Amino acid sequence: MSALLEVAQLRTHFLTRAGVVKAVEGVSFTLERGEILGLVGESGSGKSVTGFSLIGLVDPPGRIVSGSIRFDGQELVGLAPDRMRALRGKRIAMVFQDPAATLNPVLTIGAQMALAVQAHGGGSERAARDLAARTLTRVGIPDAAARLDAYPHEFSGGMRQRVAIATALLHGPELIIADEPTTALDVSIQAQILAEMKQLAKQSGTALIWISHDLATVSSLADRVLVMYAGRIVESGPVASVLRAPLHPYTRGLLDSLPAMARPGEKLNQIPGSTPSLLSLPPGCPFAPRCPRATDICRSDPPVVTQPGRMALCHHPLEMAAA
Amino acid sequence: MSPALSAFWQEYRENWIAVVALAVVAIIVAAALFAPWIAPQDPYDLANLELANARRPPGFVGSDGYVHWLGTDAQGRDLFSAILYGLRISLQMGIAAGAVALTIGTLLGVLAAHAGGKVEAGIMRLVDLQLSFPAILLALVLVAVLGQGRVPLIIALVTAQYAYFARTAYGAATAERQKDYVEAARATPLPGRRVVFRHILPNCLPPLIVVGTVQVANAIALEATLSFLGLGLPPTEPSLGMLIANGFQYMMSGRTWISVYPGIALIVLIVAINVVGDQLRDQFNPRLRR
Amino acid sequence: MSAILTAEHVTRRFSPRVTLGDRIAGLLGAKVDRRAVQAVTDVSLQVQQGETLGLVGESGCGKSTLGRMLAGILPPSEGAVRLSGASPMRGKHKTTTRIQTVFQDPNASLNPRIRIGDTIAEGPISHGLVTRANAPAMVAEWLSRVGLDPAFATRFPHQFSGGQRQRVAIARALAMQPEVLVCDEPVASLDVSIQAQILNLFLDLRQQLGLTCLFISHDLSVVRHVSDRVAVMYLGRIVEMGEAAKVYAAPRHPYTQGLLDSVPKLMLGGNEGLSFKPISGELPSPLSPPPGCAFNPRCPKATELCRRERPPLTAREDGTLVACHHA
Amino acid sequence: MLGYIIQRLLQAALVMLAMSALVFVGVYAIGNPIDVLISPDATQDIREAAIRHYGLDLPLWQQYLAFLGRLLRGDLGTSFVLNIPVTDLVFSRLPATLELALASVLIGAFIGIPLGVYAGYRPESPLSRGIMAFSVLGFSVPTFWIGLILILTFAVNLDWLPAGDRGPTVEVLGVGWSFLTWEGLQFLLLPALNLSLFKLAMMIRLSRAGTREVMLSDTVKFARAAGLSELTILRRHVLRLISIPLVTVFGLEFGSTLAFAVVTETIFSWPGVGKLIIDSITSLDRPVMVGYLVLVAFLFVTINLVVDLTYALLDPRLRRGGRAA
Repeated sequence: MSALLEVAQLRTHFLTRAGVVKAVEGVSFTLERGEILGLVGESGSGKSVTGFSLIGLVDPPGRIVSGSIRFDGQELVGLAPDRMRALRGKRIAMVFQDPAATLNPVLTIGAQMALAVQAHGGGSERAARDLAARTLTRVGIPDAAARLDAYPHEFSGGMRQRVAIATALLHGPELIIADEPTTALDVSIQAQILAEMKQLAKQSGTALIWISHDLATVSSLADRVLVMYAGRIVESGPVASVLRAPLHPYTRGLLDSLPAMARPGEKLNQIPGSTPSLLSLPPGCPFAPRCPRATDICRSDPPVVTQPGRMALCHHPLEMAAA
Repeated sequence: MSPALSAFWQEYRENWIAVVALAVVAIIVAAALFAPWIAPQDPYDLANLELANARRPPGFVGSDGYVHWLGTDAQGRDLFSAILYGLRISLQMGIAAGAVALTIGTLLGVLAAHAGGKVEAGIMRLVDLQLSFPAILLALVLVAVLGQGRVPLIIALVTAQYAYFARTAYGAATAERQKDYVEAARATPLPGRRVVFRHILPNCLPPLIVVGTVQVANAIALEATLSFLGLGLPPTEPSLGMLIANGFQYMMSGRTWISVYPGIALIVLIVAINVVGDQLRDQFNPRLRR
Repeated sequence: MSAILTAEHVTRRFSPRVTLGDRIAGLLGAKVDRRAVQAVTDVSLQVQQGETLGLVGESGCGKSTLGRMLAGILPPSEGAVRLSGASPMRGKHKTTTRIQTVFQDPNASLNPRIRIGDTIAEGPISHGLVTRANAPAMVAEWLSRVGLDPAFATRFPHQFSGGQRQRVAIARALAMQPEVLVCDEPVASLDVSIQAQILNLFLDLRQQLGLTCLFISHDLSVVRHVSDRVAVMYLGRIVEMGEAAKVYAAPRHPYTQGLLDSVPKLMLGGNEGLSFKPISGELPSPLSPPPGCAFNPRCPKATELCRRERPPLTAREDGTLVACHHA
Repeated sequence: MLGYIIQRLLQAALVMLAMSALVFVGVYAIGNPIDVLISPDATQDIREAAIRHYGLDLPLWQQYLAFLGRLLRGDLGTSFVLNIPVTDLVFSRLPATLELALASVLIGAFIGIPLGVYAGYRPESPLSRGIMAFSVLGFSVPTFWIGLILILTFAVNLDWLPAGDRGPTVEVLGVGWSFLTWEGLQFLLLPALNLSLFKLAMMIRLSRAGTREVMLSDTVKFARAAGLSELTILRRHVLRLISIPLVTVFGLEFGSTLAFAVVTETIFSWPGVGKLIIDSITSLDRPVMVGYLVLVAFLFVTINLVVDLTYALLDPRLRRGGRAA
């Protein structure tokens, strides 16, 4: 059987007043059924835009300019809007960052979930509410049937995110894209949601793309990790080996920036400089200006993928043996 | 031009309708400003008027050799001249009333936002009450009580409009007040006056400019309406509204130009100002920026 | 060492406005919600000269409110804050310049219409710390000390990246020559790589200037990295306070334990298990905190005593203060 | 919620008291109150009798209390010109205005909201630009001018509809209504259209702005991610979200329409209260002016109260929170 998702040379650009923002520039990866993939990067790395590209919800003025997204063998780039809609929520679902903003404040939880149920095939209002209540119970909301008539503001942040997750789970999708779903939550609630998501994904065999800026979160959840920088995937591989022995200097720098990796009070091994503007990327490797290993070739020629299997987009990858 | 301003102008230029509107406003303001030199006739000088020339259609050549391109009104005034002078009055009234209302309203709004407590509650209750009360009614009653003339009219227009500015300034100032940089200024600590005038007030200006533009247009329309109802300026200084009102009775008999041309001038002016205001509103709205 | 900044039984309430209508409705027998939110309850602490005290807790625990009271921005409802023995405020207004604050979001804490040089200079000029003529030199010095090009003084905030803006905000606070610096989540809105730069800058400047600091953050590892002592807050109270190394190595309060366990760790050896252990349940509403120990509904060790009696914050043999019946 | 209702009622009463005091001071204390109460051509004897009768020789605060007392009994004096009690006069004219205002607000809402939602949904389409151009016109062009053009076009040139007056009415509940007959409707159409254009423009702009903002929100994005069709998103999510501010605007606009009817009624000779107030101003019929003011103030305070309470009822965040201030 082929992979569930095959993304090849995806490019998503935003035509803004200031110029073309190349938010996603040549992203390729595959995702197996039931696999959990971590998509890690700092703000502006293109990780969220990648997620929205997959589900066909890039806001104008952004659009997919080229590349291919094959979902279960079907090409999604250029798919007719109504066929794309039929996939969304049914086979590919998405959970967003801020649960306070995603739920409609003036509709009850039950009404919103019923709309999501009925979006894919009729069914009675009654059946829709039953399904909603059952799914809410699955994500750990007690007394779900009674809470269908509550409004979002009557829930806590963690509970609202559970409602959003339940909405995504309604039709038993094959793929869930989760865009920083725990960033807006407290640590103790984040831990609850992470544990539940991991369990739900394993139980139902749903593939999960977990977009996050937090390496630690991804490391305890994902099977494989993709590290993004300036719209490109700079490194990918099984999560444990990437974190134990990163090939790309950026991944190394990211790990060294974590206070948890250093002795308290000691200076952190910081990456100098800041993320380049996506409007005017340097020729060659976009990380070169901040990279301790950069040489002339990095500044002139774009790097190519090295080390198949464990992939890194770098002229001078770190030695695997260094670990 | 500062870089911020030139970037603003760059964006403004992209909407050609707004550019045309701005040009129209500029031309009308210039025409009104130089009316005494442009207008073929001084419409206020009753000695110039001859009844023989009254209600003549556009293109009529008057007894004194004028070509009345837009015709004449019931008193024999050259309509083109009357419109230029009428625009002058309309603009004077609109801008004067707008400026006074802007000043009073902004001060009240910012004061309410800054003082808080009872002062805030008192001012904003009054403003809200007035906002719910239609401007035209208020102006009608004030003109009825105060009598006709420029000053009563401006008082009426200001009373009818200051509340919009106060509400806008208050809204903007309370939003600013909650922003971190105001808290940072207070935490330094900087003196209260400096916080208000250097940090809060300048950041309230964009919405006030938008409301200001729209309110000048509204003041002009309101003045015209009051004049149309016979409650505006005295008939010796006909504003656009009064010219239209005077022509109304001749409309049924087919002499439409007496009302229609002043009306077109009025509408072009108001529409142009509103289009400019709309564009400014869009450009100032951070939620629609990309 | 001596305490430079102290809080004595500080409490802060935010009361709802009860209108006349509410009162009449109350007389008619309707239920009127007059419960005040008690953001901070009876907190006492001391910040010693030269140390960094970390204040850590989840959102809504009152750490920011406590920080704002200690910084002299918000007056306490009860109790007193003293900076070297004197209150930093008169009435509702801050009077001292000796304590300065760095805020969370540098995009919001810098006025977008003011050049950053003027932002840095306006406080010192208005308090006579520098003359108008000498201000540019002072601005240039501070910009270079926080790692920015002095020529940037004439730029506006939007011309900077988030990390650079936070550097400006730090320069603004330090240009006031404070003895105490309150940092309210200074790196929460920054990316990891930028966060490391700002933390390094903070460590450098703290050492160079001999600053006393209160460092507020929800991020346990960040607090651990910069703090000498740490105070853990839950629902408006301090539940555990002591030397950072001891609290992190051997947390005594079940909440501290649970919080530390909740944080996902970097898993370098595969992830078959979970690298974290969630605390069960949710934060209770601060409008109606549970009786007894506020943590009892979520606590694995809770007993009848915990539901009945609130444990006081008491010192243990190694000097750590803990508010728990069973620790 | 009960507390909020009581609070708003108290405020409404306070506002009415303040309005009555203002009217009292403005008309009775500054002007010569006897001018308001007695026709100028009354004899000296009648004047003096009236002064005693109305207690104008008493201290000011007692006069105010007496004025309040008369107000509460519904006694607003008698029109000089028509010699009818002001209360009767105003109430006989009110239905015509109410009918006109309601018709125009309904036209504004039922045409304006769909157009505005469309313009907000597809802000770049040519039709949307057309709708917005129309709304700028409707917003800018003064009501009286539109009235003139309507008369010129439909009454004078095309001769399709009557140019003025109210035409025949049908008595229901003791009040005459136009909209019940075809002929009556014809008389109602032009003035209602005239009065509605401003509302229409306003409704278009408000619903467009609301829609645009909501369409960019995560709520809509999340609904799309769940596979909802665009029509469902518009109907169930967007409309519901923008309806709360729209309902309140609808209420407030109904109030201001009553006032703006002044212009339309003058142009179309529509026999409502607006026409009445203009006539009373030009004929210096002060009791009518005073009575009208007090009544309109009362109407406005009531409308505002209803709007505020509706708002609190519609928004679940306010409804169940119990605190709506």
